[in-house]
Amino acid sequence: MEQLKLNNADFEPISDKKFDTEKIAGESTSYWKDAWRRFRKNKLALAGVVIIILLGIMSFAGGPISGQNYYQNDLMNANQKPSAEHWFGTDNLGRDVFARTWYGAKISLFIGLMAALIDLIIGIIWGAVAGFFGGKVDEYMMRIADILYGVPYLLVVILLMVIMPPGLWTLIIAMTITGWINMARIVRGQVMQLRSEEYVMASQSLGASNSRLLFRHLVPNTMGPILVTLTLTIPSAIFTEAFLSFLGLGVPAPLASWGTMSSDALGSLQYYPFQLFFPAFFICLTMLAFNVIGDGMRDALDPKGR
Amino acid sequence: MAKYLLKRLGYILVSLFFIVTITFFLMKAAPGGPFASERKLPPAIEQQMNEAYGLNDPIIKQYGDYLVNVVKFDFGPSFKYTGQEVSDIIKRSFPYSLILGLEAIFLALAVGVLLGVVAALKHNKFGDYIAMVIAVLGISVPSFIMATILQYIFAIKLQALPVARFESFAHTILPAVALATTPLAFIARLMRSSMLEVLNADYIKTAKSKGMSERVVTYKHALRNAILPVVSYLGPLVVGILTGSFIIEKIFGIPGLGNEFVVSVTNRDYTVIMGTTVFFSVLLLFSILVVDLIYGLVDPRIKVTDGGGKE
Amino acid sequence: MDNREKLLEIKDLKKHFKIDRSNVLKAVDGISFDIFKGETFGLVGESGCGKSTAGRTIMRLYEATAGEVNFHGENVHAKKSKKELKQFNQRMQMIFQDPYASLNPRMTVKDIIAEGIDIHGLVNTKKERTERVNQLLETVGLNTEHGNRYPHEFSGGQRQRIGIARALAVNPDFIVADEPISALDVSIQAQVVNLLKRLQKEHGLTYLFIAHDLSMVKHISDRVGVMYLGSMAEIATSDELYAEPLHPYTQALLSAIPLADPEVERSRERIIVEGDVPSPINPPSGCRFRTRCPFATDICAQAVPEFKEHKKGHWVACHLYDEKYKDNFPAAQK
Amino acid sequence: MKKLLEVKDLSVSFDTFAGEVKAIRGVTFDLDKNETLAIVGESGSGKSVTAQSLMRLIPMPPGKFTGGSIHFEGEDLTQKSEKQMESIRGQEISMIFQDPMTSLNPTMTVGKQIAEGLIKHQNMSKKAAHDRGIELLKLVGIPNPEARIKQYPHQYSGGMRQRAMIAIALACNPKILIADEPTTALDVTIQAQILDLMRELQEKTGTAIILITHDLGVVANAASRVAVMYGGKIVETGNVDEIFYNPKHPYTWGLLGSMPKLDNEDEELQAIPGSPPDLLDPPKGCPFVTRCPYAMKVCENHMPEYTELSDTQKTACWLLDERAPKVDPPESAKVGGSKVHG
Repeated sequence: MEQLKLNNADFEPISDKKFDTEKIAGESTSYWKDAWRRFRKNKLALAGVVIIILLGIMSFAGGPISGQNYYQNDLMNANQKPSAEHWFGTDNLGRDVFARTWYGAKISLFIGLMAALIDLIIGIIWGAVAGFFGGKVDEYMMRIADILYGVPYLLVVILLMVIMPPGLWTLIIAMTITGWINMARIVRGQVMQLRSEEYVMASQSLGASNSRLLFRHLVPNTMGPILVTLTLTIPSAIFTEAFLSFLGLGVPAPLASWGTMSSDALGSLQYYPFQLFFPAFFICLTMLAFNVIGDGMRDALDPKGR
Repeated sequence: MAKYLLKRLGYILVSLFFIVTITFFLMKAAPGGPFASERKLPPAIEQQMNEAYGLNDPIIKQYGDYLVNVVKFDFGPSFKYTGQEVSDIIKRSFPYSLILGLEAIFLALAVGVLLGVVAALKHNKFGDYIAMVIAVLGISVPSFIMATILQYIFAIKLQALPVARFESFAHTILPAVALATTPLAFIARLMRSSMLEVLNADYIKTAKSKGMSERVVTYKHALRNAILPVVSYLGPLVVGILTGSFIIEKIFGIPGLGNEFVVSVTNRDYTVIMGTTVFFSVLLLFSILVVDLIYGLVDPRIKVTDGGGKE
Repeated sequence: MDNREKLLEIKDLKKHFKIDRSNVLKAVDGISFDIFKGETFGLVGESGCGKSTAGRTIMRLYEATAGEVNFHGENVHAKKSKKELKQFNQRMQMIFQDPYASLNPRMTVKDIIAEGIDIHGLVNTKKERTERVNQLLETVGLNTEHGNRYPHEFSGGQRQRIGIARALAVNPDFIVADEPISALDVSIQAQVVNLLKRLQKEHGLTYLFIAHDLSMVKHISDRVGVMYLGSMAEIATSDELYAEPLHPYTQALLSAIPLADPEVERSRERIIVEGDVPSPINPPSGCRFRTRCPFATDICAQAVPEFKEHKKGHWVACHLYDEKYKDNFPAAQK
Repeated sequence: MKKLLEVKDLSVSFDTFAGEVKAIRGVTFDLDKNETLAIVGESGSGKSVTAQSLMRLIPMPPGKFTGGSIHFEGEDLTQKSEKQMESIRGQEISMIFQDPMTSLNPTMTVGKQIAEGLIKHQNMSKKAAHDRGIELLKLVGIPNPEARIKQYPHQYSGGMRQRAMIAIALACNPKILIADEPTTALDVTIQAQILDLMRELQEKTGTAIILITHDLGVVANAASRVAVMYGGKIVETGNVDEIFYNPKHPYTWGLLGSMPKLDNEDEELQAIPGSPPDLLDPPKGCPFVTRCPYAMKVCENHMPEYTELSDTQKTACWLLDERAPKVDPPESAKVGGSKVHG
């Protein structure tokens, strides 16, 4: 123990103003800033974002770069291996797989985003109304959702694809006709929970109108889980599209998506595995990217989670 | 208990009624009659066929007849395969799907739970990362791609397992694995997060403070509580396996119900589509009921009784 | 005392929640009391006794199942236009229990405090708004610099003060403080209680102070009401309630508080009530406290005790003090 | 005579994303048979960490011992293997927690949860453990124990759950019972029942109790000795009368002053201004310096040594140094004591 050398001056009182006990160190951060800081630390999720951006760019730039188009048949050059001319080879009709892959990216991403977006809009409206008003309104709205939820999603989509004329929008409609239910349930749960939070009650007791409660308090605080659900809905929509295409119920030719390309390549898997490789690889990569982004967002937006 | 079951059965009947009705009218609204496809039939014969299948009756009568028949598990004859009853097709093909499905469910549960537990126990260590990489990959690789990869590697390249068909246990391995991939990955993640949560629970501290060993704490106290979310995922799991079987059976050429459904869809064989849809729905609604009953057994807090009163 | 102006008159207030088809939770089941202008009325009881529900129903955060809440002589629960309701909201405010849940995590402290000002259009310019917020921050002992921060950066005590500033922003007459200190540490509790007392003096506020901590309620309240299972057991001035509790439940409650004085604790005779509070879904017949009451007899199961004025300003709902049932309690005559 | 438990200079830290949180920094105290030591402090003062360290229940990592020792019957618990600790936990030292709602396993019957320890530590048969379980439930005042033992925790009320927790903790007749805020989550009337029960059981079994609490009322009711914690350190310790009637540390004064008194209500409460220190970066000197009305220059950089005021009372404060100005405890810190009940 060191010997302390203290003199009387050390025993003078500290002036009152010395310690600001209400002081808060550090710079002020909003929720979103904070979440972004946490998200940035997640390298995997960042990589996911970069992948999606690159895929997005390539879906437009891919065709022009290669100088090939996606629909030109060239039976003389069918089933070629990747080469300087055809970077990813050609398919059984001699079409350039590279160009088709990026064209397929456009279709697949479009379907994924569109389906997720429509789910989001219907889901938010349905869920928010049911959760906010509660009581009878909620009971009936959710009863409807429950009945629809009881029917297997893919079964419904397939049945609808059977009776509707094939096409891009048919696919999107079929996928969203019951797809929004999941989002609606999540939004409803969130809204119901937040509705009884004390800060919402505080605002209510200040005389806030319903629209103020919704837009100042409920919506900003549900954005987190909604965004996470959204990022996880996109890959599942892409998956559904691929699944349907694989069954022959996808977008009709000459449109091409990763799903139809995989389906086409399946027959010649034994001889030309690369034809399956490219679309399959990009389906997996996209799903992977969206999944890691979703996970990263969940961790970033809900710090208690981990 | 009896009252609860009755109530649940009532709900199932209502849901089924909706499903039957909706599928019936959807199919009626489908473009083109069942015989309007490729093979052009002379109008007289088509007329005769329509008569034979009762397609000339008013729609309401057709609907009524259909409802009555469904109750008798009679979905009428197939349009495409003359002389075959839809119920026979179901009876013939369902056993294949059942075996495959059970295998996949078992695989997904066993491996998924194991991976999740390992990941949670080795939290933020090597084992956790490995398990989670497997899980993320499992979720990112769609089942049909997984199926073709498996086929390519194990059947075509290594020739270790049969490529397709359904004749022995060896035939079921690849399709079952492909079918189980996605739910397996999902269960692993679910199990991991629920296990991590439970390991932080107060009662785990209580168990430790009693001097219970790590093993007892993990398996007797934590596992049973952590597995509850997985049990409630069993319903969606069954759905996933059922619908997943459409594509897997097609790829592996298994003459199961899923394959029949897909074939009927491509053939626009409306009675088969309707019949299989209704059958799938029955299967599904009952498995969800079973899952709920299991949940009541595993979690003592959920009492499967009528009314909320306890004691 | 009775010539004091009644600010609030609560008459036979009920709030029932439907649990499912056959079960109703009677959270508040017919309570009546008055709150005088400028006083602090303490409402105590154990968890599940309905005191918070009562506070919220008085604020009309919940619609009452039955009964009246007359504020300045007007029934808050009578059908009202939006505009009229808004006026009530400006005069009646609330402070909440959980300092972590009562502030919107996505809003800055400034916007939180200014919410009432914005809703009621109390200022005209941005500058005025800022000035008003800064003034409120200062009133509750925070710095103006704190206005730009987010709630998660503050400690529990600081958050509670922000909640108080928010309530004060609209210049209310009456504040319902719903367990404002129970989530705080002892030393911080004192900060908040002192602040509330100071504000009462400066702004002439009236409080309904809801708490389960009897010693704190005694400290801050002029009069205290004791609730048990949705009904009012006893009301008296706080001095009288502590000096001479009438209801056996109040007696037990008082005797159960451990006092921060070892000698007193060593020599104290406690009345320990047996068992737990019954479920409010299926409360006991007659007097609700009878299942745990040391004096209970048959009559307590049969008749619901009337809430009567036993002495001037001292109300109690117990058969022990009812002339009618005098003969039913031969042993309890003290 | 050796003490039952001697804790010396115990320090525990946690590695977090923000840095190393020094939860307790050099805590020293001891415990004798049959006594009840109360550790009081606000949230974040380190009292719960201290309690859990004694049982080695702190998950390591992220937690770690950074110094000191815990001698139980002469053996240092910080040096024991996990396996050795297992035979001490539940058998020699056991613990009850704040929230009886969450501290019982929801999917296991109460009977099984009691029996587990008995089977492990006392090699009882299942049948014997079951019978002992019924006895224990009866002991802690649960009516109809034969039926209750087969039930799950959710079928118990809050008060009964805490009784069941006590039954579990006392099953193997431990020498020390650590009670971490055992009544905080309970209603006042139930709290009184539980405190009474603990006292009664202590008389019967002679178990030493470490009572962790923030409620000075509970301390006055149940403790024989008190340690006051602040900012990860024990700032004052003494027997219960010394702490209440002759406190020497300004923090103890503050705590006593912020309690409302039942006899004189018009007096303003003496709040302690500000908030507790951030343990990521605790003050170099006395942890209380930022909130202490008597803070001196020396307090800022030097932690005061303990001054022994009696055989039992020790206080760490520079005010007790002879060079410091004489300060009398404020009026608000005076506890009524004998003058209340004549």
